Amino acid sequence: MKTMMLTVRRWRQSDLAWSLGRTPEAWISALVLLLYLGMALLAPLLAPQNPFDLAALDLLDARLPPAWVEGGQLKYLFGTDGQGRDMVSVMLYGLRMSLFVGVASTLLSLVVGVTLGLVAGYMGGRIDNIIMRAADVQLSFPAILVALLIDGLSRTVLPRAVHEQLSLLIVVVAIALANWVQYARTVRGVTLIEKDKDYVNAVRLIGMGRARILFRHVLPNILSPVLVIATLSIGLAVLTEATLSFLGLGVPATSPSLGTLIRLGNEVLFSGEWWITVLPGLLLIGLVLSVNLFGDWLRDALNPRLK
Amino acid sequence: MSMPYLSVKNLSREFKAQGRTVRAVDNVSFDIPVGTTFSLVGESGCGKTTLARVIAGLDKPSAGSMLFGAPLDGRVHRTQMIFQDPYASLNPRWRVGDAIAEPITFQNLRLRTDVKQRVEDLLARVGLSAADTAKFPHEFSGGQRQRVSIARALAGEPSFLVCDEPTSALDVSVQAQILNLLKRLEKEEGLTSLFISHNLAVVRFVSSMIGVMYLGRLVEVAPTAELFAAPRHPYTQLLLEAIPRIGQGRRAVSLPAGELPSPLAPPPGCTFHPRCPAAMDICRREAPALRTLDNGVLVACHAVSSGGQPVRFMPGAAHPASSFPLS
Amino acid sequence: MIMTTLNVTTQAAAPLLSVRHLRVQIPTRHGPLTALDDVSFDIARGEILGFVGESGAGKSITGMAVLGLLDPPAHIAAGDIIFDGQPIHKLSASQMRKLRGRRIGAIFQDPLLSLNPLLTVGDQLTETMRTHLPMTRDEARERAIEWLRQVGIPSPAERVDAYPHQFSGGMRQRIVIALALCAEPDLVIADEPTTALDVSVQAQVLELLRTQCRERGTAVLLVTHDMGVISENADRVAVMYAGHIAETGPVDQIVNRPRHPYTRGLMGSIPPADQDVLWLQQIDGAMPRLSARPTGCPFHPRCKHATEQCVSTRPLPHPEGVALVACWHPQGLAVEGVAA
Amino acid sequence: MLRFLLGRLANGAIVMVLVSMLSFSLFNFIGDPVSNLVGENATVNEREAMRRSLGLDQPLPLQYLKFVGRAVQGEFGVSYRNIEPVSRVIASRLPATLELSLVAAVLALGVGIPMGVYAGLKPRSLLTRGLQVISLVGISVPSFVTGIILILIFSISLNWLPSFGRGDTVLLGVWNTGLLTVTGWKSLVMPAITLALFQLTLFMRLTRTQMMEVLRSEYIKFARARGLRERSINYRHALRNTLIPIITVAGLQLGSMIAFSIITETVFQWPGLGLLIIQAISFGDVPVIAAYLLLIALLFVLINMVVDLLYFAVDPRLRAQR
Repeated sequence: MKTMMLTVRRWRQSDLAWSLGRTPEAWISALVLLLYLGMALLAPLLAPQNPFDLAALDLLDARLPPAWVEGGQLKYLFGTDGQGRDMVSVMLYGLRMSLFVGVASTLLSLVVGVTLGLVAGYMGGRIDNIIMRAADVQLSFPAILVALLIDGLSRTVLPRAVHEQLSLLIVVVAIALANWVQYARTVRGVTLIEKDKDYVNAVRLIGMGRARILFRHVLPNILSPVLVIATLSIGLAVLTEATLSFLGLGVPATSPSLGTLIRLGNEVLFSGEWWITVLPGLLLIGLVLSVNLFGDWLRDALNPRLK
Repeated sequence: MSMPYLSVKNLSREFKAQGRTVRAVDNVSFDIPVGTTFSLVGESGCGKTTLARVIAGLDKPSAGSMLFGAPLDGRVHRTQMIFQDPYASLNPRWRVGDAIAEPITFQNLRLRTDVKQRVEDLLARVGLSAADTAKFPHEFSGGQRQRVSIARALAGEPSFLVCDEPTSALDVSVQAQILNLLKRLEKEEGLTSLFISHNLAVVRFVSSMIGVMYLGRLVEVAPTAELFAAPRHPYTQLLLEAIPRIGQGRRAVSLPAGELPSPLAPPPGCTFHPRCPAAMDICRREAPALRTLDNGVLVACHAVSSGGQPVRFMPGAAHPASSFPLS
Repeated sequence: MIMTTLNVTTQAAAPLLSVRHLRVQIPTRHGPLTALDDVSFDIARGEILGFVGESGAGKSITGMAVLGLLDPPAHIAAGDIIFDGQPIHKLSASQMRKLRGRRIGAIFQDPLLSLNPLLTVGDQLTETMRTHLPMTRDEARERAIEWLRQVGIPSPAERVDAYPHQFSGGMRQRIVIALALCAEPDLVIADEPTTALDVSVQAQVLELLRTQCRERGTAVLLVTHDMGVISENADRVAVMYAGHIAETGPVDQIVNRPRHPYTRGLMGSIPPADQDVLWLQQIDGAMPRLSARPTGCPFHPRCKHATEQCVSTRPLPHPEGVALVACWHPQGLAVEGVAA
Repeated sequence: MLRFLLGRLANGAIVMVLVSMLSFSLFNFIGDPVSNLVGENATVNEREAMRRSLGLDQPLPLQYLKFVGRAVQGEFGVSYRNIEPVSRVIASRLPATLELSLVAAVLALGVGIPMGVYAGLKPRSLLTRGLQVISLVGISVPSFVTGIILILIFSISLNWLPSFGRGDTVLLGVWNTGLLTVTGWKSLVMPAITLALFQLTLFMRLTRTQMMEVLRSEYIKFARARGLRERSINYRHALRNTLIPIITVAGLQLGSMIAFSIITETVFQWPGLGLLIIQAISFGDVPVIAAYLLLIALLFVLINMVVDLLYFAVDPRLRAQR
């Protein structure tokens, strides 16, 4: 408990906390992110209607404009979509799905990338070469294309039924496989520098094995660059998922994400129901924008050179 | 002469660089008597740091051998090292106390309960306070960090200490404190140590025996007083001549031109011949072996006769023969 | 009071550069830090003034202040910098730009970083000359080759079109010296010019700097932490400690008969090259950080002779023989027989 | 220099081999080609006959070599969906994608980099703060949302620009181009902006950070100490050193332009490779997917090669290495 107190006290006096307080874009985006997180976690409680309970839907209410537009009903604040689902509820669930896929894929790509980066950086030699060759090959394909190909191919390879259940997992894996290279290269870079540093040599002298040194000494020093990449790449992951869902791949139709909603809205764009695509779009932009704002601040705050 | 604690025989270390093999350390042999401090001095790229890392066990030699004898009073042979850059020798994310405790706990040198006390004693011994255990490295100055490094080295209860330019990154007044501390601790602990530096004055203060290195080769090995009194090898003379003299105003600095050749393409024969005023034909063809002179000094130079008269520093006609300040 | 005593120094003519009560501050979230506090010194034409002190004493900042190149948010908070009779610390950016290179040259520490890697050595020389001196392109190229020969670059006619990475450290620092002198400045600020070089190359580069400046009557502010470099190259020397000048005077006086306790301690700490000593004379403690500068004399926490007076009020530099010492209890004897 | 190039060639070859194996395996192990051609209820020996005629019974490596042999001549079999040889389908779609990507690339580089340079030189100015906000929005808005918003404004409400398709095209030999007709350009405007926006903001942010980094360097400080003119310091010294790292990233980013074109082409129904691959994936049209994979891999290897050559040409430090 004492070290907890110590770290909290150390955090409050630290430059990080001071600069967070001073830069409006940072604490505003932090608050917005917390709001988003809250909405996503409490979606079932906040949503006025459960969009997946078909019984509750009433097709007559389909395609109602938002309440403040002429013809809108107060019951459906943001109007309804093609299947009569209340936009507010379906957007909350959509947000939850988008955030889930974004965070899950980022964590997966972080774990894969950091481990491979550490191993490549520390072991060097052939292993380093193989991992970095793979990274180069993958880097020549942009993340979205890689995710698209994996998701698309899995759709053709797996029989339809199997694909339905697994598609969520496939999307997460697809996006993760597309983004692990960032972590691997950065972590390898930092590891290469840290492993030659004298504090590692000092520990090698007492006979400690490479693996133990890696985790006791090198790992803590790569956390801050990894943290910065993770924050920035959540935004990218959410964007990638939304793109896949928009293209009809991505998450299954039964549990739509914001991308899916935007696609459904886009199909009826020309018949005038603009809100079905615009409102989820704005929600998505708000999410990605605040993640990027917070990530930018974090990168500058943690970057020793800029201090 | 007491049994040497460390005996290095024909040690070499090669690297592959741009398709060529570079001999960073080229067939080096020397002994370090137990309880004494042997120094390796030379300019950058002469291989002294590579040699130190090989001897400390951080790097494997390409050829040759190094034998450690029995340390004093039956202690176990253990090596510790003190590094040049105070900012890179401590893990920024570890508290200082934990860094010092690690060698103790990992090698079970103390009971778990005594470790905290041992760390505090060591901190006091190097001139810091027990309260510093909870601090992080960024809360200390360069000099204080070197003290922490020394405390950590002592925590490992070494019998052999390798110091790689421990004070080059420090200011003069801080350097004096660290050099005094090192000298005192080595005496008290009865350590045998290898000291690396490019500064001849520092080397004179700490060591009893000095080896001068040039482009991977040992060119001269002599007891400290002997080396300063009568340097045999022309390169040793060049190094001594280049040290600025405090308080004697301007001297007619007579230095041969030319710069350190790159280790990638060492000149043939004796690698110093392009810059050597006493270079003869043989020097361009054949690398001189390290010969033992009558008085035990080792020299690798064709111009030095076995009687060991130092090659008078006769730089080209343009420069007047410099008188050597043998004060 | 200071104004008069400073002119007692040997040169009768007005000094090329005179700095009076210079204070440089750096605003931070914990309040302003004073990097330089009440620094005053003169440099005569053609004189080499050594600025010596340990890291953090503020010697480089002094050089940057004179050049007007302080990294923001550091700024000149008070004091005057008079160059050739003209106050330059208040000049506009464009006026200062014309001064730099043409009247005041500069040499920085690391030869590997000072040259633009993508421009040939010749380009960088010709551009500097044509910016300040009326010259055609060919004349400038000719002068550039001549400059490379002057600073000892072998086969200059070919090497003029080579890139910086094709030269060794020592060669590059020679080119940096050529760049600093090619617009014929009257003063050169050399900030640790040879610290990054090996001992043997260091001696050659310092000799080059000294002979070139002597021939052209260019004054040099030689900033270094190495007392040996000072004692062999400077005419006069100022010892800096924690943002203040502890002692100023002719090099022989300061090095052999230092009066300020810090200078004496500094000299004692230097391991002698020409004799064996058992222990080095050490000054306990460390230089106070920028944010923790003590009251009164900044050296008092580490000084054996500190008295109540030293703790409360800061001693102003006052003449002691030919030197100026900022200490209430100067040690050793003043050198008699020199005009007070 | 030669050693470096051979290295890159080897690297490119590895990528091509890997990708060709991937696309070969697509062909063989996905969906039974035989049943597609022979029909569901064919008898066993009919299937056997078809398998033999297609050479599917030969050892795998031989099949792979034959596959590569055919691929090199651009022979990828027949597209299931369009019942046309794959090579012709791709050839017909290639000009649309290349033209769109080219215009978007010119836009992204031509606007992004100067904005980055300005923001790097004048970090405090109001315009820079504005540019930074735009750039942040730029990378936070998915390109399909940009597309939709543009359609909403310029097509639906203002009706200035067509919201889909490529307008009239002119056939120049084998290459039908949309750049020579007014409607071609009008329909190109929105997709090009959508495609360029994401890259443009990326270039701007990259150039700005790199520029500020260079302006903090020691040789710029030394240039200032020599009293050089501000214009020369900013452009002759700083900009040149800024552009070197940008070249590599610009090359890679332009490559990814092809990927983003998939999204833009879907939103604007632009008849290019992007739309083709989406339809192929949802339909499971394996030959087209396999061919697309190889084509993209070839494109990236070429782009990487060009970027490396450019790097060599501009940076003397590499050139001097014998």
